[in-house]
Amino acid sequence: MPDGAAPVLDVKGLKTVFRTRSGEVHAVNSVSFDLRPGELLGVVGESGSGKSVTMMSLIGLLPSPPAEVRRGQVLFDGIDLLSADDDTLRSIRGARIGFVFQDPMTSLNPVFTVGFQLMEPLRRHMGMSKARARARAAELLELVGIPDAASRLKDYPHQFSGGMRQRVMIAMALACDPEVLIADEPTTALDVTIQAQILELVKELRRKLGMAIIWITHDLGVIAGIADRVMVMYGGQVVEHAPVRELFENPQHPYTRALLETIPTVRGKRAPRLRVIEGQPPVLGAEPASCPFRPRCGHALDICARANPPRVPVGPAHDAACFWNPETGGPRDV
Amino acid sequence: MLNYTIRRLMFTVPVLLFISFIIFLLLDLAPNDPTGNLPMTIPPEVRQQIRESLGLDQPIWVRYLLWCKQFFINEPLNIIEQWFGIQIGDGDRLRVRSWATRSPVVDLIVERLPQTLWVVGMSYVVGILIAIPIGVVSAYRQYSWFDQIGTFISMVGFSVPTFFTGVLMIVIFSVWLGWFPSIYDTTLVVEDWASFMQQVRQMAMPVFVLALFNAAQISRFMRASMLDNLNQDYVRTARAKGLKERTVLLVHVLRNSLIPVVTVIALNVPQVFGGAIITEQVFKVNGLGQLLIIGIQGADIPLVQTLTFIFAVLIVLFNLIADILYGILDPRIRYD
Amino acid sequence: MFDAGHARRPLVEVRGLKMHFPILAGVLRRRVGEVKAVDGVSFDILEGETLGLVGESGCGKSTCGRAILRLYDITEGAIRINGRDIARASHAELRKLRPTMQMVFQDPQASLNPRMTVAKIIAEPLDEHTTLSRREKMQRVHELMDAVGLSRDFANRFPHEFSGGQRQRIGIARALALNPQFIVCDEPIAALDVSIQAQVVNLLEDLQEQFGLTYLFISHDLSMVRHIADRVAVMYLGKVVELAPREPLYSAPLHPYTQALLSAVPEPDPSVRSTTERIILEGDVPSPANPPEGCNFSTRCPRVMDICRRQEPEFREVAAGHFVACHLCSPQPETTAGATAATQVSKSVQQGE
Amino acid sequence: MKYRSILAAAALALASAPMAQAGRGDAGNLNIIYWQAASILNPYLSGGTKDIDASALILEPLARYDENGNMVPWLAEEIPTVANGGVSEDLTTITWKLKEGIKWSDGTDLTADDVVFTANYCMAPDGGCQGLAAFADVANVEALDPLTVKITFDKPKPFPYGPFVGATTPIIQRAQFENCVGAKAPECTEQNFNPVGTGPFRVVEFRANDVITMEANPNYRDPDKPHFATLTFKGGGDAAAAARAVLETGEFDYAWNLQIDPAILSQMAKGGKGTVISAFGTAVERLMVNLTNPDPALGEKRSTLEGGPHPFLTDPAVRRALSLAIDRNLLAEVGYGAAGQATCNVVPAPAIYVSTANDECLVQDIAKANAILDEAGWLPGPDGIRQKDGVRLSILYQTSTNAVRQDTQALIKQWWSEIGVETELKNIDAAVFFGGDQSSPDTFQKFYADIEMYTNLFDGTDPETYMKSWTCEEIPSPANNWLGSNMPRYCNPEYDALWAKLAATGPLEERAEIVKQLNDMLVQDGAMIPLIHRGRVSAHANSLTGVKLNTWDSEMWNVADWDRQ
Amino acid sequence: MTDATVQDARQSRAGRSQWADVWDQFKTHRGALLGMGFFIFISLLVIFGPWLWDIPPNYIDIRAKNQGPSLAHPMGTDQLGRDTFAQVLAGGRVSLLVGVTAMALSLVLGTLVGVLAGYFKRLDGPLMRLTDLFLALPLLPLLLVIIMLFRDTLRAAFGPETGIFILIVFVIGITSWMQTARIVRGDVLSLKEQEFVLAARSIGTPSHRMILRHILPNVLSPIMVSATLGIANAIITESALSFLGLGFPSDFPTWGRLLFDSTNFMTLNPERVIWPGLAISLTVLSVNYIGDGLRDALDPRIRGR
Repeated sequence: MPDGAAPVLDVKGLKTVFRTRSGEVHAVNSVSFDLRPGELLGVVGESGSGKSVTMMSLIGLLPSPPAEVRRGQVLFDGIDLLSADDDTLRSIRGARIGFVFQDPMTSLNPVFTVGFQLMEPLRRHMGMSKARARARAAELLELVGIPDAASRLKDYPHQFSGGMRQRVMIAMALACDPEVLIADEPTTALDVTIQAQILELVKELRRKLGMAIIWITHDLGVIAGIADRVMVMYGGQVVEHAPVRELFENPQHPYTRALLETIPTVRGKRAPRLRVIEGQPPVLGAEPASCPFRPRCGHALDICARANPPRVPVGPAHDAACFWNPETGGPRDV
Repeated sequence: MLNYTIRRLMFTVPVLLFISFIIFLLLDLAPNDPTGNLPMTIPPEVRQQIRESLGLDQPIWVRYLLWCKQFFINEPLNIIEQWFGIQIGDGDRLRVRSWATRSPVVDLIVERLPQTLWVVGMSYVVGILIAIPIGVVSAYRQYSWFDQIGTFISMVGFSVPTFFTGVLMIVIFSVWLGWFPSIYDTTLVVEDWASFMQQVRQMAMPVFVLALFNAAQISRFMRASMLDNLNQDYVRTARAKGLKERTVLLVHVLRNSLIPVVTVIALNVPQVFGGAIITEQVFKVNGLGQLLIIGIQGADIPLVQTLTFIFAVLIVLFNLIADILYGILDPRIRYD
Repeated sequence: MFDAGHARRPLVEVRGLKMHFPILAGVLRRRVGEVKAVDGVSFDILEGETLGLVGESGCGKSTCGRAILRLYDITEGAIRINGRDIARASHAELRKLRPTMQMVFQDPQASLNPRMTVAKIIAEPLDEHTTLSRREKMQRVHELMDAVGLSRDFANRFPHEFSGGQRQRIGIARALALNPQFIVCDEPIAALDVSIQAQVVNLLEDLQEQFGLTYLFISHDLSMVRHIADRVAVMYLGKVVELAPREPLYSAPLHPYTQALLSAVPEPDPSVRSTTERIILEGDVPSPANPPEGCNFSTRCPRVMDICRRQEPEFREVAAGHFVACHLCSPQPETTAGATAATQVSKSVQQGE
Repeated sequence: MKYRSILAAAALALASAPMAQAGRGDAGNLNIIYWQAASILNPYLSGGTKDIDASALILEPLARYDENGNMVPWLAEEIPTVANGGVSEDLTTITWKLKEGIKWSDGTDLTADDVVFTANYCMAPDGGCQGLAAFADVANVEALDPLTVKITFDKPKPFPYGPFVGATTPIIQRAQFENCVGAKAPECTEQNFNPVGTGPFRVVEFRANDVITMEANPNYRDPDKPHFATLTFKGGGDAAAAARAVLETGEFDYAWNLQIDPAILSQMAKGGKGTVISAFGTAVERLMVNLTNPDPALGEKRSTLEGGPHPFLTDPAVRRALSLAIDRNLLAEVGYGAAGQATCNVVPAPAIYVSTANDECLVQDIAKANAILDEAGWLPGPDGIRQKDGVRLSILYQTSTNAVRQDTQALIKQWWSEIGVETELKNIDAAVFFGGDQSSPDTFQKFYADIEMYTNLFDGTDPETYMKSWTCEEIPSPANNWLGSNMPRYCNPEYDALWAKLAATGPLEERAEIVKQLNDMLVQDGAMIPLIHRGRVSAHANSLTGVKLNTWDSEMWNVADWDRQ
Repeated sequence: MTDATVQDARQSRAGRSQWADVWDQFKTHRGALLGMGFFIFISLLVIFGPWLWDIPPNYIDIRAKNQGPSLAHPMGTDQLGRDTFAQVLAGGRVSLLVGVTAMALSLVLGTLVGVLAGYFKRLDGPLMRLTDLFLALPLLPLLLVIIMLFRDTLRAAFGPETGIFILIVFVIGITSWMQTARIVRGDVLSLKEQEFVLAARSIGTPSHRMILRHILPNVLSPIMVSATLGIANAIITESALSFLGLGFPSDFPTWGRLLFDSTNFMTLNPERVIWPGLAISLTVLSVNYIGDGLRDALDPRIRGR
């Protein structure tokens, strides 16, 4: 993937807060990243780590209230999406930035035919006539590998299996040839064999269409198979960010390291006992003043309690937000 | 879907028979007596003769069976004859007769249907037309001033009895302003613009009063249903497609939210026919509700039995229609 | 019986278990067919072992687990737990047998009554089956909370105040309350985050050791099953297609479905990833209401043969303790089925039904 | 006979009444509202005033009563009397002569046959005729010639004007109703909804319980009448709404029976669009006193003579005190306004029958009432309620559901509390209360209460049958299926004897004297406590002329004379 | 995702009862709080008011009839000179009591039928047909029959007012439970599929305890909402009964009767109409707001948001 190309999406210092009746929840804190044309950026994290909220914040999909994007800048094609008005956002959503969501069962409207839902973005953004949109919708279904595409346009979502529905979702996201596709845990709800099908499909579509993809998941295995770069999130912030191979071979943040050790595999050696990250993920009632992973971290230093570590480069195109240096076992020079 | 419909339809037969028996029994036990409203000058012996001439001294099961035969066999045949102008059998069938008017009950009902449909039906339609937008906006702007005011008005509409709002409107619009007539003219035939306007004017107040009442309930349902659907994943999908907020709301959310509401609307239709008793009374729209109340007050048992049974049939029927509508609106059920 | 090394007795014996749900249709709601959720499953679970039951959603593994505990009235077959007939026990007898067999559920949120406190939830089995005093009950609840690693201070809280992992601990504590011998774990970690999954699995292992429990561990997560199970059964469309001790199954799966399933698991190591080839199965699982003729897997099998579409393969032991239901493994046709033979690669994505 | 002369004078007065100048049909449409809708136009099948009034627009009797209660010949040439030979000397036959040239609205002639048929129609068994009472003791009705009808009675009838006089027994057309006799009567819907009559109007469309549209009868005997070409007879709503439609919005010309709070009515009348009219007949709102014991513990014998006398209402002192404690003038003012007068009599009209012996009660005197009770040994108990020998003066007071009656109940309860009597009020739906259903405990005949209140009256001007209501044989009891009109269970052989004498007496003055005695016995023996002499209240638009409110006959009796200014 | 965050946010707080949580949530609903305040106010007013305002509601002062508001009669008087304020206070007692008890009865019936129908498959068909039947019953004749059959017995047993009170509550109760039953049945059907019910089954919990411990507490929120609407419905039904003359003895004021009685005096004495109308409307409104707030507070999806 071209390393030097200008990013299609450039996120700087994003901060999103939920206002709840029991106070504020700082779900996303100072998240910055960029996405280059044609690359696949994997975002890994557990529930509550802020990965979905980050992506939804980009494009104004969070319900407000309770969500509120406090700070930051999201540059897409020279436009700051955070300060753009609703109409601009709407003309970008679905046209230039496509979305695929986790649960294909609930993400499609049950009372409209698949064809109708597929044609909507085509008619809205490309101004196609009904007939042309229908033809294009059939093409799209074919593209995502749904057999007998033209006749299935008349079917309702519940007549498709889970895997097929996710294909429909992908077709819908790709309808207007977006530059960016944001996939939020698109295979989590699927069985492994179906997940494998979808992963193959995405790889192939990337080859054919060449859009940039942000792939959100909690499954490191999935990331390992498809991503170019990986961003690990914890407690609403990016804790580590590296090219995929670098991350798996040379993880720097204790959380990434623990995560990699925790996961059992079906191949290779079977560990007699699983590594465990003790404790629970944090809840951010305020802007974190210390490292959010500190209570669960086996390498916590004094400084971790006093400051929230910034992201520092630890290798080529590799940065981590941690005071601890795995090589020395002591503090990192920041 | 067809099987389902047929199955439900078949199921209604025993239910209806049972309901008919209960209704018959209930009305027969009721202490009302058709001679109750006769003037005091008619001596008791004459009253007794009148009662006997009405067949009141027969055992109850005989009267039930006769009534069943009448209602399920003879009356439908009569109606068919009337509609198609054909003669089935000897045509000299007995009719279910009202005690007060001595005329066939079915004829009375047919005569009453137009005004009930016009006024009460129209008010229901108007109520729905008001309620749905209010429900939609209230839900979309939950806890906004619009929502608060909408809630307030619908609660007032729900909680103030129509005998009060009706009279209030008459005093304001008929007596003080003289805009609308206070008495509904059931004989008015709409044939030109003037008579049409007159019809509109005389319908205005009863339709408004009832519509307010209906709208109050339906808008509450609509709001709740919209709120349920607004948080669904597919709404997010629709937004992610860059659809206009209007489209998201009016196409995606509305269609889904309407499913339970349409069921509620269908289930309440039978009340349209019988539930507007007080409003009909207040505005002198002599429709089915007024017929029922006259029947009850005058202890016109055949009339009340037939009317209530027709309402029962309607309730069962609209239960069925609600189920079928549900199927039509919700494809998930349609293909089950 | 299966595992020559340890002469452990089978605690649970399942023979020919069938769980069919009727499909009613037509005007008269007549039975027009049945969903064969579980269609003739037989296996034993030895005392103190963990049997993993894996398969994709809809293959009947959860139904199987519930049927074994007689949460459903089964259609056919025999179930014996600790020598006692479960399949045909009356409701009163069943109630007496309940303490020996318990269940841990998939969704820790849904399996806890949101209106009961933790103490009440854990004490419920005690209320039902013991006559302990309030204090003794509380004592026991506290012991159980200690055992599953929950602070005693949480006893009066409600489930919604806990995270997923903690809720699952509550569910486990409830299952342990009556000192059961046998616990069916129905996808206990499916709804949990990765870092929490490991905590729960370790806890289950510790408890097994501590109390000598026997588990039926139902999961779709092959890697976790590999970790926790002693033996593994693979289900597909209501039937067990392969059952073997852990190591042979993972290193040399015999059934094409098992092979495909294992190959589909993503490998969290990019370097390994690029060297292995994957078997991408075509299409979706057929409906259990209308399973295909012959072998259930014949519609998707990359190595399907004519006989597969006609004749249902027998579930037989092909190696010590290694059972397979596949014509490829029958002694008659040429076969040296093994992991290498199964690496049929489909380069392009194949879709369709 | 003096009676005859009164009637003749009245007839003369009617004949000389100023006639409107206009011809038939030039006053346009007449809008009448009856808040109880007409359900049928055959008065023989319905006793409801609304139905009788509606049919009075179409059907006519041989003679009517005018607004003063005088009999006037209508379809008959004259009123038959003994003097003019119309009534036989032995009082057993009456012979009516029809006017010549009267035509039915279909153009055929009215004949004596129609009159005979009408009698047979009503007297046919299984017909359920509601006017049967008028035909009591009729042995035979025959046509002597096409214009002469002779009615023969079983026994001497001093007052032989029952059949065919007044609104309840008009003449129906034989040709139309020939096939509707007896059990078939109810099935003749077309006939019952659209009778052919001799009256000023005929039906265009009949909507049962809703509205009747009519047009002028082209064959009406007076070529200039009726003045209205069409007539709308609307029903439904309530009295207040009907009053509003005439008095405030002016949508209707005539509204009937406006029994609403007098304050509201006078407020509405200020609207200036209409006029409230009232007239008095024989109706008296009264309290019936249960002289038998209504104690539920008696079971079957409850409120019957076998159940024994009432524990305290049989004490004349109590009854007198109860009566004295009531301010009848206030009741009239609050509940009836111009349409009510305090009265102490059961027979309040016509004037010759009115007794003055009971006028003590016209003035409320609570002190005296208290004194009477003290004297009789009813002394206040610890709770303020008077008692004697363990019997508390606690009264269950029932009536039908009606706003004015409930106000009256409330007022009386308060006054009675001032003399140490406890009252529990109960109101019952009219259809049940007056319904006579034998299975219901709430009918006025069963009288499972101590006091009940309602209005009773008699048709026409002769109280003979009315006074029979309180003879011993009229006491309702299980034996006669509770059919009886003697609600107080008043049984006095003297009264029965006196009534028998009335039935045999001819001369009007003597009859009047006997009626007064009967009236005084009823009041003084405490069988009932009369309260209000009730009038009818109606309203008509200011533009409507010729309205003469008539309480002795249908209000529509002279509708042919009505005109628009 | 946001849900998880939020749940955890709550976890950080000290352990507290669920009802405290509900109350916390309820407090944030301004309408509900206002409604609650008003409802408590009006309840206290009608309970204690008659002791403070000592004119008996039935005391007739005929010289003071049809008066407007004054110091002696803050809400004016009626056509017999009875004090409207005293009547509104006394009427409120009855109306509220009727509302609350009739609602309770209809809830008990509706919940019973709904739970039985939802929980026991065999009972579902018959019970739902029974519900249809009750929906189809003609209310008025039913009333007449019931009043005829039971009035005397009840009057003898409980006295006239209590007797008719029981009767009316009974009538309103048995004619208004059907909606609740339907809703509860639907909820029970879906609850039955929940894993915690399965969990209880795997413990061997017998049906009756299953219903009491697991089903009932979880259908509480639709029941609560039905309850609030039920009070409103009962107050209005009682007024309709007065309209039809089938209600309480005539000297026994209720809000519905006061409103009905005063309707005709609208032009003569407009103040008189306003008070009972206002009392009914505001009570129903406040009850409805309480219902809204309760629904939000009891819904775990909304709670905490």
